[in-house]
Order: sequence, then C-alpha cells, then structure tokens
Amino acid sequence: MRRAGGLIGLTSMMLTACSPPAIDSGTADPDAIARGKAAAYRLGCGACHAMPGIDWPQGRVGPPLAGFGDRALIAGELPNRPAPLARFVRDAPALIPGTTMPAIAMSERDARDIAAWLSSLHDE
Amino acid sequence: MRTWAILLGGLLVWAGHFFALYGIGEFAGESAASRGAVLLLTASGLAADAVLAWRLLPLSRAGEFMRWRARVALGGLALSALAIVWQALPALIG
Amino acid sequence: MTSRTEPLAAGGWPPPVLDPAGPFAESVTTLAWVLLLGGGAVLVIVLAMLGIALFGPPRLKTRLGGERAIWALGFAFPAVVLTGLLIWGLTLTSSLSATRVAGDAMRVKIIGEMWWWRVHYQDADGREMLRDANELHIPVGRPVLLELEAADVIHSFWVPRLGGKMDMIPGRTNRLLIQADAPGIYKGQCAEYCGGPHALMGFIVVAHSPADFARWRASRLPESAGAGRGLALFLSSGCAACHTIRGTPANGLAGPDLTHVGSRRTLGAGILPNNPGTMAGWIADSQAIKPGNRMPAYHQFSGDELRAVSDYLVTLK
Amino acid sequence: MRSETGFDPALYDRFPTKEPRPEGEEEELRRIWCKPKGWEYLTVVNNNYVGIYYLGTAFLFFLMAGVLALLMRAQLAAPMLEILPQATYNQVFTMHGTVMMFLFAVPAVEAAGVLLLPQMLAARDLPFPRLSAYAFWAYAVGGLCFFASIFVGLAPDGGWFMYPPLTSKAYSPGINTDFWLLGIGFIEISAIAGAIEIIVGVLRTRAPGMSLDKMPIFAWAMLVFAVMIVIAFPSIILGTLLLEIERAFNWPFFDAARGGDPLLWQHLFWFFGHPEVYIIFLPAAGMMSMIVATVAKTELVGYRLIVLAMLATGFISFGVWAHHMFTTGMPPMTTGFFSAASMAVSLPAGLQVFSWIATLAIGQRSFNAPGLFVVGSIVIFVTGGLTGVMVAMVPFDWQAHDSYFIVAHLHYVLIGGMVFPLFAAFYYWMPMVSRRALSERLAKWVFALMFAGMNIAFLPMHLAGLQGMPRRVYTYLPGQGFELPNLVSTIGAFMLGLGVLLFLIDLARNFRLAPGGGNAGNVYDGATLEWLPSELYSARSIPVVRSREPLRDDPRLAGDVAKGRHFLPGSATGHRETIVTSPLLAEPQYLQIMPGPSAWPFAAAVFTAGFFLALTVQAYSFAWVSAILAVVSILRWLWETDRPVRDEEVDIGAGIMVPTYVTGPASHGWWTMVILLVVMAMIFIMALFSLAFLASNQPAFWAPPPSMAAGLPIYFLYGAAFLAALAARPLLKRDARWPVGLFFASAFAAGSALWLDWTGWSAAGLAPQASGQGAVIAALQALQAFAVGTGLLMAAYCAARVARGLMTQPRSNTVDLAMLFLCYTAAQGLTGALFGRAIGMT
Repeated sequence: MRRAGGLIGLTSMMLTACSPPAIDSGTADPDAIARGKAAAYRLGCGACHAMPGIDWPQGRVGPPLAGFGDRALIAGELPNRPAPLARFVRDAPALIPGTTMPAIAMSERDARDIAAWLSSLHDE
Repeated sequence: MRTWAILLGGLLVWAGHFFALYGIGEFAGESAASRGAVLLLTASGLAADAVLAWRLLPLSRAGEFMRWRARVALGGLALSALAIVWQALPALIG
Repeated sequence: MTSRTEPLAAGGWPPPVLDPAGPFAESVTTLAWVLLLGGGAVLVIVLAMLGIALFGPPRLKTRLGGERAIWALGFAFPAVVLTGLLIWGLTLTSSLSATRVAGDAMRVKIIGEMWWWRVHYQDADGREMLRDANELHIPVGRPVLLELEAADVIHSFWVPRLGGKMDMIPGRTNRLLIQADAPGIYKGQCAEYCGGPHALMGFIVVAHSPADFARWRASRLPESAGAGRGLALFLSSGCAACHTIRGTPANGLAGPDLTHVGSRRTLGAGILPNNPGTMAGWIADSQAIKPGNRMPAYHQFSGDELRAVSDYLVTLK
Repeated sequence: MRSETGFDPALYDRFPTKEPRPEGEEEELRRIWCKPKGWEYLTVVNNNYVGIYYLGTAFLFFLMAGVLALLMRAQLAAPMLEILPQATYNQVFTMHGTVMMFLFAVPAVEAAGVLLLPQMLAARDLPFPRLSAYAFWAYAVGGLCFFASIFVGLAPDGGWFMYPPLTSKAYSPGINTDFWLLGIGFIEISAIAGAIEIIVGVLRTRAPGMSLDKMPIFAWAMLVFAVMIVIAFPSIILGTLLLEIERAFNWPFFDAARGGDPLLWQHLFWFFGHPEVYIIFLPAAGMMSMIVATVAKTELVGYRLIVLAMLATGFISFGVWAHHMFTTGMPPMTTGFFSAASMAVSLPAGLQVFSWIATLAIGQRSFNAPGLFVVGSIVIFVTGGLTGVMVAMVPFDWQAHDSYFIVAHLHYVLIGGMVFPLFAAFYYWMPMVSRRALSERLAKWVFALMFAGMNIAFLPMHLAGLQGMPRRVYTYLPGQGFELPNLVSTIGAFMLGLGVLLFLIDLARNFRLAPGGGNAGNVYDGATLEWLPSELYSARSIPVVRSREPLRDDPRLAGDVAKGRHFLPGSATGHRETIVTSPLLAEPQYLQIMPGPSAWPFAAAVFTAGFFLALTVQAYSFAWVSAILAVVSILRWLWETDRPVRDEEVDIGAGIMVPTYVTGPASHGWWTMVILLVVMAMIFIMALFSLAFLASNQPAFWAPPPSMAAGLPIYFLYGAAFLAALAARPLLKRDARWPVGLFFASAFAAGSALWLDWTGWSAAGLAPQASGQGAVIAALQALQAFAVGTGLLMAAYCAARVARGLMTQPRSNTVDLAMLFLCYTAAQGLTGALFGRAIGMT
C-alpha cells in the first residue's frame, strides 16, 4: 500500500513539475489554512518542528517551519508546491527514501490543509 | 490566672476536646469504641461548658471589669459548645 | 470510539469539575454548585449589608449597628448554614470514601513516578495481570478501585471528570474510586508538585463500553513483540536499559513499559498525540518537548534509524 | 475586682497634677532618648527607629516577592511560554511563597507591633529594646542573603511547603533546599524573639489604668498573635531541624523505606502553617478595627466580640491544620474533625466582619484613603472566606485541592485579610512617623488600581481551578481552555503592580522620616494614645487611662500629657525607663530601667545570620566561629544588664512611689523566661508527637525500647538536677557565692542522666541512621543536650557574675532565670526518658 502511494506521489510530482504553480498560497482558502494549522497541532508536528503560531511543542529534530512558503524546495529535494507538499507530509519516505520524517497517518484532507497552511507561511 | 481561666474557659474546653478527638483518630483509628469515646468526650465537654456558664451567669454581681470578663467568657462558651457539637458529628455520620 | 487526538483539544468548557462523567464526580459537582451559588448569595448579602452600612437609610443603619446584629449575622446565620453543610459534607465524604467500598470494583494499581505513571491492572485477588503506562482503560458503568502509590516523591492522581484527587505517597497505598458512565477519553494531571516538569505530568483515562473493554483486554493478552531492524536498533542503542517490551530481551524498569506503546493515545505522559512523527520527535529530543524528563535525547540515530525505531514502536499495539 | 496588686485606684485621681513641673525635665528626657548620629543608626534600639527599619525591610520583601509574582504571571500569560525556564520558575514560585509568608507577612505585622505598641500603650519603649534590635537585624541580614540566592540560581525549588521526599537529599541534592531550611531558621528565631517582646510588652507595659477591657484592640490582636507564634513556630522549628538533619546526616525522619514518614513533615509543617495564616490575619484585623472606628468617627461596635473572636481564632486555628491534607488518605472520621473545626474558625471571622460593618453603620461615611482600603479589604476578605468554607468541605476539597481554585482562595484571604489592611494602616499611621501625610488624591488611584487589579488577577483563577489547572505549574498545554483566564489574570496582576508602584511614588514624594517630634500629627482624628504628641521618648508623661478611647473622651488629655501632668513626667533615675504594670488592670508595679543603644545586638544578629548562611554553603569552620561569636555577643550584651540600681524606690509622679527592681514571678524577666521555656517545651512536645506518630504509622520498624525499670538512675539524676537548681535560689539569698555551684551540679546531673539515657538506647541497638525510631530518639537526645549545654553556659555566666561581684543583691534576676531554665531542663529530660520508653513498650 505504502509503496503504491509513493508511486502515485512521484508520478503526480513529475506531472506538476512541468506546469506553472497550480495554487498560489495567497489564493488558498483561508478556512483550509486555519484547518491545516489545527491539524498540524493536533497531530503533534511540533514534536520535531518549531511552527509559527504554535507555542508548544517546539521540537528541534527537524527544521523550523517559519517562512516555509518562501522556500524553493521541500526537504531540499522536492519543488515546494502544495500538491507534492500534501503528499510529503503524509508519507515522506515514499517521496524521499531515507528521510528522517516518518509517514504519518492522516486523512487526505488533513494533508491538503496542512500543505495549504505551510504554503501560507511567509517570512515577514 | 483566674481571669485568664475564666476568659478562656470555653476555648480551653474546646482545645481539650479537639486534641483528644484528633488523638483518637490518629492513634486509635476508626472503630465502634473510638466513636463511643468521641461521644463520651463530647458529652463531658458540653457538660464542662454548661458548668462554666452556670458559674458565670449572675452577671450583675461585680464591677465593670468582671462583668466584661464574664460576657467575653460566655461568648467563648457559646462558640465552644457549637464547635464541640460539630466535632462530634463525624463520629455519628462518618 | 472517540478520536485518538481528542484529549489534547478538550477546550476547557464546561469546566471539567462542573462537568462530571460518573457518579463519584457527580455528587461532588452537585455540592460544588450549591457551594458556588450559595457562596455567591452570601457574598451578595454581605455586600448588601455593607452597602446599607455606608449608604442605607438611618433606620436600617441603626439596626445594623449593634451587637445583636453582629451576633445574628456573624454567628447565628453562619452557624445554621454551616451545620447543614457540614452534615451534607460528612455524609458525602463517608459515602465516597474508598476505604469502605469493596464489592465488584475493578482494581488497578497506579504508581506515580517522576514524571509519568505506571499502571498495573489486577485481578480480583490483587494479582497483577498486565502492565501499561500513562493511560488507564476502564469499562463504563463499573466502579474502579485505584490503589495509588508513589515510587519516588509525592504525586497526586486527579481526573476531574471522574472523581476528586488522591495523593500518592511513598510508603502508603491510598485508595480512590472512579467511575465513568459514558465512553470517552478523560484527561488527568498530577496535582501535587513533584519538581521539574510537574506541569507536564498528564495522563488519560479511556472508558470503553463493556464489549469494547473486553475486546481491548483480549488484545492485550498476546504480546506482539514484532521484530526487524527497529527492534534491533532499540536493543542495541540502550533503550532496553530503561524500557521493557515483553517478548523481547528489553526488560528495563526505569521507564514506561512499551509492550503496547503503539496503542496508546498519547506520548510523554498524556501530553502529545502518539504517531510515528511524534514518536520520532520524542525519541530524538524529548528534552525539547518536556524539559527535565528522565529520558535523554537520542541524537545518535541517523534519520533512517530513527524512523525505523519509531515505526517499530508504533506497531506495538 | 477592685485591685489586682493592692494598688489603690483612688490614687489615679491625683492626675492630672496641678503643680508646675521643674525646669529642664523635658530637656533631660530628650538627652536620655537622644537621636542617633552617623554609625549609631546601626546601634539604635529605640522602637521608633527599629520599628521603621523593620517595617521598611518587610515592605522591601513585599516588593521583591511581588516582582517574582509578576514574572510568574508573565510566564503564564500564554501556554508554553519560555520567559522563565522550568527550573527558574520552580525557584521563583517557591521564593514568592516563602518570601511573602516568612519575610514579608509575619515580619511586617511584627514590625507594626514594634512601631505602634509602645505609643498605643503609652510606654516609653518595648521592655526589651535590644531584643527588638536583634530580631530586626537577624531578619534583615539573613533575609537579604537568603533572597540573594535567587540571583545565583541557588534558590530553593521545593515549594514553600517543602514536602519531603522531594526535598530530601535523594531528589534535591543541591544546596537550594538547605538555603530554605537554614534561611527559615533565623527568621524563626527572629519571629520568636519579637513575639516574646510583644507578649511582655502588651501585658506588662501598659499605661496605668489600661485594664484588659480598655486595651486598644490592636494590642489584643498583637497579644494573641504573639502567643500563637510561641505555640505554632516551634513546630516548624522542629520540622526544619529534622529535615536538615535528615539531609545532612541521613537520619530517616521522613523516609518511608526506613521507618520514617513523609506525612510527619506535613503534620509538623501545617501545625505551624495554618495558624500562620491567622498569625498574619489577626494583627491586620486589629489594625482594621482601629482604623474602621476612626474612619467612621465613632467607637468600635462590638469591641468585646472582637476580643472574643480574636481569642477564639487563636485557639481554633490550631485545630484546622490537616485540612491541607484531606487528599492524603486520612480516614473519613479524622477529616471530619478537621472539617468541623475549619467551619468553626469561620465564625469568629464572621463576628469581626459584622462588627466592622456595624461600626460603619453607626458612624459617618468617609472615603478617605484608609477608609477605601478598609471597605476594599472587607469585600475581598469575605470573598476569600466564603471560598474557604467551600474548601473546608472535604469532598469539594478533593476537587479543589492543589488547583488554581486554591491559589485564588488564598490570595483573596491574604490580600483581603492582610495586604489591604496593611495599606490602610500605611495611610492611617503614616502621619505618626512622617512629617507629611500621603496624598489622598493619589490614594484613590492606588486603591482603584489595586482593588481592580486584585480582582481581575484572582477571580479568573477560580475558573482555571475548576477547569482542572493544577497549582505550581511552570506552564500549561494549549487547548484546555486555560488561555483566557490566565491572560486576564496576568493583566490584573500588572494592574495590581501598577497600583503598588503608584504608592511607591507617593511614598517617595511625601515620606519624610520623623521619629518623634515634627510628625504630621493626628490627621484622621484617632482616639487612642499613639496620637498623643510624641518625641523619641514617646509621650512626655504616661497618662492614666480611664476609657477605651481616651483622646475622644477627654479632649484635654493630650495637652495635660504634653505638659507632664501624668505619670513619669521626666526621668526618675536618669536612665531610659518605663513603668511596668500588672497584667490585668495595669496597676503600676515598678519602674523598669531599660538598656540603651548597643552594638552587641547588631553583632549578635550578624553572627547568627552568618552561622546559618555558613552552614548552608557548608563553610563549617566559619559557621562555628560565627556561632561562638554570636553567643559571645549575646552574653556581652546581657552582661551590661541586671545591674544593681542606685535608688531602690522612686517617685513616678504625684508622690506615688514604686521600686526600681523586682525579682521573682512579678518581674518582666521571669515572664520572659517562662515564655521562652514554653517555646522550648513546644519544640520538645512536637518531637514527642513525632515519635508517637512514627510508632503508630510505621510499627514494622519499631524496636522494643529499653525497660522502664532500667531507667531508674536516669529519673533519679534528673530529679536531683531539678532539686539542685531549685535549692540554689534561696541559698544564694543567704550567701551570694558558693550556692552558684549548685547550678553546675544541676547541669552535670542532667548531663550524666542524658549520657546514661543514650547509652541505654545504644545498648538496645538503636542507631539514628537505621530507623525513624532511632532518628527521633536521637533527635530528642540532641534537644536535651542543647538544653543541658545552655544550662551549663548559664551556670558559668552566673559564676562569672558572682566572681565580679555583680550579684550583690540578696536576689538577682539572673539567678532566677538560671534556676528556671535548669529546672525546666531536668523536667524535659525526665519527660523524654519516660516517653521514649513508653512508646512501643511491650
């Protein structure tokens, strides 16, 4: 199952890589952004990442996520677009084998919401 | 000394009652016998309060200071009697 | 079954003390309401008297300004009210007292540690049946007799919606009755200051319907130790010195038993949701999440190894 | 009762005197009670100075502990902030509680007593001015060093209640905990010293005619306060001693694994800790009663009921300590006793509150600064009292205990019951010690900010508690609904802080120290004696008191007093002096000659504090040197006292002659020694209780004690020690030299008895490290050894005075006091030997 998901992820990443940004964070649904933040908190992403607007936890294992929307790449390897991001947060090892970030069980909608929220994070 | 004994009479009875009850609870534990002891102590505490009150009651007997002393003491006896009754309740209800 | 992340988003309203979920908490809630409303009423009365004393008509002022009023309001009135309250309080204390209840209550021994909880389920004879940590599973509608002990310093067990708190004191076994009448997850917290991260010493009680509870019990009896790279790393990295996973050589006793850690809803004693991500974060640097806790940060794992260990642990259902 | 001492009250009618006073009398008073210069400010003993120093230092600690509170509120303003890291927060909340309770509240009210009582009682000073100075300096030096521990991260972090085993060596290995245990040590000494001073002062130095029923209510409050300190503090003295011994020498008093019990600490701590709350509240309530009557421009309604309420509070507050322990698993009947007593203690509070309301009702309404704080205090205190009744209900307490509900409750009680009354008192009595009164206009703002801030800060905490927020948490997780109440609380706390800041500004603008002379005077029209025109010697002459509110009932009194028409219009002996009166009716008994300024109390205090602090940082040699220097300083200061006096009888006004020296039970020295012995006896009784408690709770660890019969030589030796000390006094009356040897005999007999006792226990196989029983038995022996050692020191001191010819009097107070102490030592030893053998006897 996991491997299959990974393949789908890779394929879709290849497809989107060639097209212009599908969703600009500025136009993302504000509800989705709010839901994404809540989901990230609920799932405890803070155990590894310091996240803006979430006081605790502020883990130091992974990179801090402030200004994530401005970054070019996800984990230094994938283009930073909402769609691959949504897949990455759900099942990182499938996209980047050898990454530290484990696959985390969440609904697809949670993943999309979290991606929307992360994409909305800009440096001041 | 006599003045202090009068002023503090009721409160001293209270103190004797309370610490005896605490001693029973702490060192003898809960049993029918200790409940009985609590009730016995309560009866004697109330009796002591009553005796003290009885001895104070003719208020008009003496001078200003002694009347004052007796009235403070009577208040102390009232408080003492109420507190003693309250302290007996755990042995009845508990 | 309630969502696994619910305990971290309880919201605080209505206040758990006033929102009981079982008979033992409920009788206290009734008392609490009477006390809060009655206390409020008395406060209003006293303030009204103060208002009369300052602004009232001379006739009322005169009546308030004598020893008779002082005796009536300062002694007689409270004496009557307090006598009633005292009788109620004593009756309730006696009926809630776990020292006098035995019956068919389920028995669980919970031992407070700095800063987490050991949970030992017992059978009717007090023999230990299974061990867990930081999470208590109970069937609804049945009283549960908790035997509370402490391994190091004084802690206090408190699940506001299920009952009052009871201290865990070294050298003593205290008893507390709790009961939940509806399935759900009930948040608890150590209430006695126990040093360091006392603030982050939480736990949860999971109440199941009787059928679900039986299923949960059954799922606990076989030990699903698993195998593979995650376990190998767990054993070779020193984790086993503190943690037990039954069915494997890991038999450390200092930290929580991890035999079923994957099925727990929380990590770090009731403070984090439990998933492979938070598990990895906790293993790699729990000090960033719960400063001062006794588990060191495991910086030596590579990303791949860390994932292997955390993926392995969450499979321990 | 017409007369208590045989004094004829008709003599009072000679006052005010009519004859003109001799020239230069007032100048002589002024010279004797002169102002200090330069370094002499360190050696002053006059209550006008020491009281101000004391109160100022206490207020400084209030400000510093308040800053700690604001830091905590900042940290808790939102979930999981890191303004204060966890370890720092745990130190800060521990220090906040400790400093507020031990370094602010008790010293502040004690300071108010030192400052106000002599004036209110129209005495020249408290009976032991050097003891006041010692109490103050020990507190100030030690307290400031103790507070400094927070700046170096060494502050205690076990909570102000210091529960073991968290505070035992295993879980608190650093010296932080020792800072608490030893830091509290000298504060205890200082509090006890002050309490002894206040008891003797109130009972023996009142103006002639001021019988108990005419005493200002504040004096009643301070009397009950001081007696409560004498009864309650020994418990914490013993507790801290035992815990420090456990930490230092591994004697397992509180270690359940070796027959100790952590609950023993909770009993010892709360037997002190709950009366402590009333110890703080009563003096403040006394101030309230004084202020409320003046503000309402009337007499205090229910004076008698307030006296009753204070006495009753003093008693019943000793029956409520275990309501802090309802969740420790005590059996229901026992919790019931404490629940009932906790209810009972609210009745006297009700009497006081309604007495104040009644006074306001018959009086005139005026919202001046003290008036505002009085009304605010009533509102806040009543709220705290009501939540107090709630938590006295055992089942409710199971939910509320150790939650923020309690934090709210205790702050309502303490702020309403102590802080607001103290601010009322600041405004009210400031004109007595300052050349300018504080600003009434600013006071409205100070009050508004403090009152609103207080409620905004603490009202939401009730909710946070019901939401399940526990106390003593350095942070909390988001999503539990704690965010809003905590944010509101933080805002309120800063408002409260702003109010206090505004008060400080006012203080800086208007406070101009004027001890004696040149003060702002009777701004609020108070009717008690502290509003007599006063100088450093207090009032020029000591008035005959004929009513409770003499200045209102006799408008000419102030003038007469200032013209010297009452008692002691000048100095009768050329020394500092005051009239000692009888305890009930205040009939003049004798003239006490008082010691003047001295550097020795200051030195003794510095070395006492040095001893405790050096012990804390484990500089043992420095500690012992300090201890010896402290003892030497105290002996040196005493050496100057109890001297033969030139005039045996003097005229204290209108031809009334009194002696200048009295020995035996009528002397104030005798009273003081008896009170000190009560303190020692309470410490010993608490130790005996500890033994019985452990025997009852840890029977498995109990070894059979040596037999009663084997103790016969011990009982005999203690009996001999008692008789030897007793016999010395009448024999010294005949020959002032050799019988002093009997004191040595007594001390040696007691020492031998102690040695025999200890060998008996050792032979029974008891070792202090081995079990709780061994530890407590050894602690009892250590207490006895301390008494024997002190007795020996006293014998040597008497011998030295005999050698120097300082005991020429047929009898001397020094002899009396040594006799009392040695008799007590023998009795204590005998009790200990019997009790230890009786507990666990088979």
